[in-house]
Amino acid sequence: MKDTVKNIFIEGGISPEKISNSILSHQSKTEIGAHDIFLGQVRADKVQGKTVRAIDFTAQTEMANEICHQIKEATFKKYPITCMHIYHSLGKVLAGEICIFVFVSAAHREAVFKALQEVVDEIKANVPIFGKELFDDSTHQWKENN
Amino acid sequence: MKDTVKNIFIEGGISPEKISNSILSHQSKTEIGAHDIFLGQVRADKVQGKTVRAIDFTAQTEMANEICHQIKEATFKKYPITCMHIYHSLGKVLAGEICIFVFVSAAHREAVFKALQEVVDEIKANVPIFGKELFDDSTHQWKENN
Amino acid sequence: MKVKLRYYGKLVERIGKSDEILLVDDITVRELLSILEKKYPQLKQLSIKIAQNNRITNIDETITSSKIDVFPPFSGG
Amino acid sequence: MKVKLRYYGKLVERIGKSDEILLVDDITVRELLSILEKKYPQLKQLSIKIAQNNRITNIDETITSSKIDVFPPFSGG
Repeated sequence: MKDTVKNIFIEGGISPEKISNSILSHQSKTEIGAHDIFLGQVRADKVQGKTVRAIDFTAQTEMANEICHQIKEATFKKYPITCMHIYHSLGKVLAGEICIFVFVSAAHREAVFKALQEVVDEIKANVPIFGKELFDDSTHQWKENN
Repeated sequence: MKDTVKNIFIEGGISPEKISNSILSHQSKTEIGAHDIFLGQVRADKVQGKTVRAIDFTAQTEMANEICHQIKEATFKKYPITCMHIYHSLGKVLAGEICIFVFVSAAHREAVFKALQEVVDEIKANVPIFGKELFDDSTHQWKENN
Repeated sequence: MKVKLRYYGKLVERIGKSDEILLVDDITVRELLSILEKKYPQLKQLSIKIAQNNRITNIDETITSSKIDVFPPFSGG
Repeated sequence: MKVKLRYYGKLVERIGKSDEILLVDDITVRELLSILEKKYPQLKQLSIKIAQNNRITNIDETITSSKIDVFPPFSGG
């Protein structure tokens, strides 16, 4: 699980079916007792009377995959977890759709809670992905993380 | 959302489809930016050579629903969250199946991470639910939380 | 006062029934626990909780409800 | 040495192109940043990061790769 660099990117919004399939595929791993899932959803933020209708994501995908792989490896070393999966959208994701899906599983809940938060923080801080917020009047602004 | 006492109980294991339907139903709430989902999965623990094949849950359901309602109300007061849903299995849940599903949504991730952990801890500590671990040789032991 | 005690989880096994009627008069939770522990010495090591009206009681509270829940430690989740 | 610079996110807009070739000789990241800020004064307020070989560089590191990524702040998630 921890060896190969995986492609985290999914074109467009991440479907709820993708998430349920991912959960289903863990039911054979009966050493798992706790899953923690983070989902980021595109907000229809209002900025000076305009409303965000989508975010268009671009990335240095090769480096992004590499950094996510490093984040995974470090987290497996730090916490007694069984599985970790990271997915991020590329291209246009409409308001209300899911653009990031991070899934951590372990025997016990303490590890998944701690690991998931750290991983999400690290993805936001260290992975070269760029979000362009598209407004309903065809203007845009660049998303900023904090 | 916060007013009526809801029934948290689902007969048997909680299906991944239930979870994806729940996610889907939040896509119209475009003020949400972050979801955090906790899932408890029945572990096939080994105890003195025997393996847990299922947990049979019983509860004082009326009180359990009431306490979960109070946990929700308190969490809505404490954190800027948009939605919270709690589901727990009743009856037999096989190893590998989901027996608890807690779903918290908010504009930003800080609130969902904090709220979800606290809610899961409170459910484990304060809700009158009882798990009987069934072994593969037809014996059993009573689950203990820690 | 007639009080219906309902037992849960492993208590049902330890006691051998899931409920029973007790005749008591103006007793506190502490007194009820002491009655139960005399009647069922096998309960002594368990940390039992008593609820009335769907709420965990304080030890010095008076039993006022005719339906009382007797719980072993919770193990949901 | 010929170095291909690739720009990302809002830098593409600010600079007006997504990549370009630069001829440089044994320079550090600090020197590259200074070249870029002279050429594109509009980049000065942005906290730009430079990567080579899919790794964020240190400021005193020498540019050795022929493909360099120039990033604005990240905003994934």
